[in-house]
Amino acid sequence: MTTIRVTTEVNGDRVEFLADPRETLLDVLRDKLGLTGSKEGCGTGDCGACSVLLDGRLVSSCLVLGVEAEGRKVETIEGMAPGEELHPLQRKFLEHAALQCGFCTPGFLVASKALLERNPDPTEEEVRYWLAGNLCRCTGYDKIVRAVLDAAAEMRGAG
Amino acid sequence: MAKDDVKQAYKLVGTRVLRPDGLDKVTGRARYGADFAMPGMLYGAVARSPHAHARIVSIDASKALALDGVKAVVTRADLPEGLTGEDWNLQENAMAGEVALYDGHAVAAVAATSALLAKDAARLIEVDYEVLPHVTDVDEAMKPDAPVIRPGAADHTVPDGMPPNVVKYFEFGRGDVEAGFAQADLVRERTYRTEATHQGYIEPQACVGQLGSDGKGEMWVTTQGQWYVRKMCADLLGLGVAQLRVTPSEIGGGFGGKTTVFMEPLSLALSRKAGGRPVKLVMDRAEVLRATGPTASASMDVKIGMKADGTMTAARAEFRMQGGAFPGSPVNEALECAFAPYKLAAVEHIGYDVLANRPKAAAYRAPGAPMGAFAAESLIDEMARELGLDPIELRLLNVVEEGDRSSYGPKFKRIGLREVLEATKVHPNFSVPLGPNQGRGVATGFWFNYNGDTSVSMAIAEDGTAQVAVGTPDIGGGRASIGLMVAETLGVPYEAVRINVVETGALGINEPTHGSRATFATGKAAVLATEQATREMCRRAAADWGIDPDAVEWVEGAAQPAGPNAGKFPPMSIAEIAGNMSNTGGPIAGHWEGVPRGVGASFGTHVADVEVDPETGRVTVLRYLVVQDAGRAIQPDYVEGQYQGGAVQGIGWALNEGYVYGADGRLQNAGFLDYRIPVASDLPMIDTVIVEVPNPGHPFGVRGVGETGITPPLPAIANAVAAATGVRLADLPMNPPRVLAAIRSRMDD
Amino acid sequence: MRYHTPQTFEEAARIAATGSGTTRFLAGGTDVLVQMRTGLVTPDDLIDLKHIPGAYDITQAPDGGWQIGVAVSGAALGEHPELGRAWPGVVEAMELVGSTQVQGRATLTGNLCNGSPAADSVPALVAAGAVVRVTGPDGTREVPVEEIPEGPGKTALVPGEVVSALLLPPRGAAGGDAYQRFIPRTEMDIAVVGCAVNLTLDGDVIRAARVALGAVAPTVLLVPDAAAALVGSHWDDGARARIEAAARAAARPITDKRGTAEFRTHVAGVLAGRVADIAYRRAKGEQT
Amino acid sequence: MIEVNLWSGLRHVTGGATVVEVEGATVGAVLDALVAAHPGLAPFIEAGVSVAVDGEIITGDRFAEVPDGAEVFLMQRLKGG
Repeated sequence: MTTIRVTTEVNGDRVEFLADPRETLLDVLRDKLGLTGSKEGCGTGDCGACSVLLDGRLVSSCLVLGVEAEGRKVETIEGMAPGEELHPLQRKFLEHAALQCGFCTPGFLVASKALLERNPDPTEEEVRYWLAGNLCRCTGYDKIVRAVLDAAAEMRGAG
Repeated sequence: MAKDDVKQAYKLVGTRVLRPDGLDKVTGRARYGADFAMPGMLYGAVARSPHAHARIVSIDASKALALDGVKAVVTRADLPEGLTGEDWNLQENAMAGEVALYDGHAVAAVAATSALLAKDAARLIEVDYEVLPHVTDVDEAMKPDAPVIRPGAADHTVPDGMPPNVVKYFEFGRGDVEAGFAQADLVRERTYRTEATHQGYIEPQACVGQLGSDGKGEMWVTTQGQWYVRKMCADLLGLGVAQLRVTPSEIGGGFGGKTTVFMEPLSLALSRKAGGRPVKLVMDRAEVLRATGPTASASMDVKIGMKADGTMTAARAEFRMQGGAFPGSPVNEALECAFAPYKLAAVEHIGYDVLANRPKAAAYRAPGAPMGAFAAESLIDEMARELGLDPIELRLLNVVEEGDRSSYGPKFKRIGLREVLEATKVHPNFSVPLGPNQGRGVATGFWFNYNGDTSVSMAIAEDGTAQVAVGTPDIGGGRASIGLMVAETLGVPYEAVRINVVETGALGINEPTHGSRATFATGKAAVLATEQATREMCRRAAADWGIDPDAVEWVEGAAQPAGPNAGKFPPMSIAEIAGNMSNTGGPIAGHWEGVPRGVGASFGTHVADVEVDPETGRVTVLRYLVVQDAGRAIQPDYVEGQYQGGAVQGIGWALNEGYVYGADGRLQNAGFLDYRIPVASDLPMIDTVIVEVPNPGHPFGVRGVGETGITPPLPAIANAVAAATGVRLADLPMNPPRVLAAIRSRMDD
Repeated sequence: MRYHTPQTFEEAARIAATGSGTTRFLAGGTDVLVQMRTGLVTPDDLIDLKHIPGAYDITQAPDGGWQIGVAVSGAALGEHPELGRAWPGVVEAMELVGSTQVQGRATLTGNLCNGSPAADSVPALVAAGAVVRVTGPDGTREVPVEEIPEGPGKTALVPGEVVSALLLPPRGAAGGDAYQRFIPRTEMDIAVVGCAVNLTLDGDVIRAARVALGAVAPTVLLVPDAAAALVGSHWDDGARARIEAAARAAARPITDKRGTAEFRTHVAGVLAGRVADIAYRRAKGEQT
Repeated sequence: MIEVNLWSGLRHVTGGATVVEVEGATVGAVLDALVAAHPGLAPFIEAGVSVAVDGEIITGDRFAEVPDGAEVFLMQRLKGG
């Protein structure tokens, strides 16, 4: 199996890795780069637990090959709070108890961040449809939706 | 409920604090099952049967072993022989012996230097199968000519003459049901069916196992119960139980499905064969659905008699459940819970546990209770409509209270069903006007709650902060609730307590986080352990003051003289006592081991409002209300979260979830694409009311809240659909083809 | 597996034509990666088309027609300021494919070439009269979209051929298109039935129409009888009854894990009526 | 004396009785007395039972006290999810 050298940017850092072309970006993030915050819940793009931003676009990293990351920009949950301060979404998820087991949480946070960057004032329905590809089995989504709406309100206020 | 409405009898208990593990979980730092790696680690993969039922003629792994980097292959021949009972069942389920019993049954496993290589190697393992006739439906499996899955598997409960796939038989009740039906003004009898559903945790099973030739091993695993994993793995591999150390990772959901083992023992078997190198095994979603525990499918007959005023005179239930190719469907629990909310003089329950060619069922949140509630509450609703009675008033008329005999036998202790029903009646959701094609459904559900083996150890640190070692993994905020109770008891800030979920080497045996037991049992044990530590701190203060320890009490984080000595010395704070402990006798700690007594049962009532598209059969949930007795809500956010999560799992079960088997006995929907759990856009907000009728058996009144919430949704949704359409669906899931067919068959009448 | 990043479609076609084993083209990857993951397909040669200039472009020709690059994602399609006004049915159909995350990658061309009879965007493309440009060893040809699917997972493309662009005709005046599908949940499912209608008006009268159905036959169906039911009408109750009947008559579905044949047939009629209504109102200039 | 209420399916090993009177001050003593009175109960009790004493379901504690005159129910062993 031939491996391919890939150079990419992850959370602002330039990184290099050798990838088997069959390996997904999720495999590479988790196993090669030690960024295990992105989770695999299905491997088929149905659960959203592996959500990352690729050149600013929300994607399932299980549906991207590692070799496709060449020359691109990847943002993961690990880059969401670069300093000591949490991103407002992270804080609101905690305040609203929007997580129980927490396994789907990184994916929800990355997807919600992508939503609020495009739509700072979403309706409840817009939040629910945007996040329909992020499965949560614990919460019934209620507190997640409230947390996203509350974070959006706070971010609009701060902006 | 508004945030401030919860009673504030305590400083900390009942407040909405942040969970202590929250920061790790919103930053991606928390380590779950698949996030762990060890030096020298290999990756495993499992080869699985594509057949529902097939004799394994031969297994040839030579091509797999020929691949560069493949280090070990194991089959059943690598596991010890001679196991019996549930140990044998677990071993047989972990790896097929002579016969593959279901689509997805493991037949061999391989360890290699990369995950891709392990998968490639697993595909190269050649298995010669002799395909056997199969059966996947419970009613079909009970027919006399059904394929026999395991001859002679029936246990002592099964009377002679039953079909060969019936492996357990249950019969209990009291009173004269026939006389009861004779007294009734209305008697109805119906048959209901529910399909198997999966717990659907988002985190697949994952572990890293390491086992040396000295019989000592380690495992890092996502589980609800590390001691269960330890015991099961040790038994299945023939190890000394204490030689295996099992560390639980953070857990990405379980709902009962992670109270047992599937591929975990295989990682140890592979490791042993690969010279003791650690082996990581991570299931993919298809494996999770095909080969871990779903719940049972059920076929249920219910008969109820009612007076014209709604008084129930008798009830009878006969339930058949298949829990896969192994005994253990929750048919008994389904029966016990079905009529639990009602006062009944005459009641009869009959149950059959049946084998079929499906994966071995695991526990799923209030095992059995949702099915039983679906059958009983659907019929009660139908009869209430026929008699023109309000569903809440009917339930209040028959409500069980303290001292009433339960349908399953013993008398109830203090319970809160009446309070739940009264709170439901006055909730605004219950009187919102409905439009065309809309309907409202009400249903009640019950779960016993549970205690179980519990061991907790706590210790005071040098600065007066506290650490607590608990054995129940935190799935839904358990650290927060236990932390609150310990801090309340100790009289210190919540932030001064750290709750650690520890590995098997650190405590006596603990049952898993199951049975809604963590906040009740671990919480009670933690409080008792803390009280042991506070007694010791009082003793040290007393020694310092030179007074009798009995004359010292623990008040708000300090020892203070009491009785005749009251006021003689200033209170001695926990920080003072702790800071001086190395000079006053050494470490200060407390522990508690046992089975905490005083479990309090929990009832809930749900109100579902739905709209049904008469042209397509699509059911939309418009509004949903959960009212449930928590006993006491220690951290109300997480109590509401349990109510909401349980309700939505039940909504999924009612509408679109369900195992689909083809004529070939293969699972047709082994992925989240076609195993359709509810998505965010399917749902409204889930409204909650926390009723608090404290459990006298717990220091803070806790009953346990995890499970009751999944019991009413199946009938609540069915009753709402019936109200919206005028047709009643007796088979779950109520997916659009079924609902449309029911609507159209009514139009044809 | 060999991973290729050709710079031209001709080069891509050449790699595919000379490959010895299984070949797959990679655009959005939302089907190919799932097939690889589940072990259904392990390509010997995987040919990534996203390095070819123009793959991400949406351009409008002077005649008003559109050319859509093979790597344009559903999200990019939906964000285009003009395309959604011209062909709202095509855009809404593509936007129904998968989750927001899948929208970040999935493409019209991939949705077509996957060969699924339930592909959401394909009925809309068929109704719109879309054409694909196909580059192969013998040059380039243009093929109507409805001629590409040949059965579940099968297309009319021969080895070595690659779709190099997707072409939508000029919208023209007084036209409207729409697409709806039926799924059990509100999102994340494969269509149980899909229906697209594209029509143009002369005043209030429907002058021309194309109707396509998804998931009711081995391939997406163009249903001329359903179109004929509309043409000449003012979109009245009679026309609605006729298109519902025509859609049901054309449906020849199977029963599977996603729905029964009876259900699909019935709902094909329901959707045809609902979708024609939206298309008609769009053609009238209403915002829907 | 303790009256133990059995589940009705046990009739076929108790000669038709669903209530059995035994002596015993603990759960374990009551269970042992039941087996002594009706040996056919042994496999059921060995398979695991819960015992409800005055309404409290006790699992896994043979030493739990059974007060004289207590209402005792034998139940199948409970499990949870």
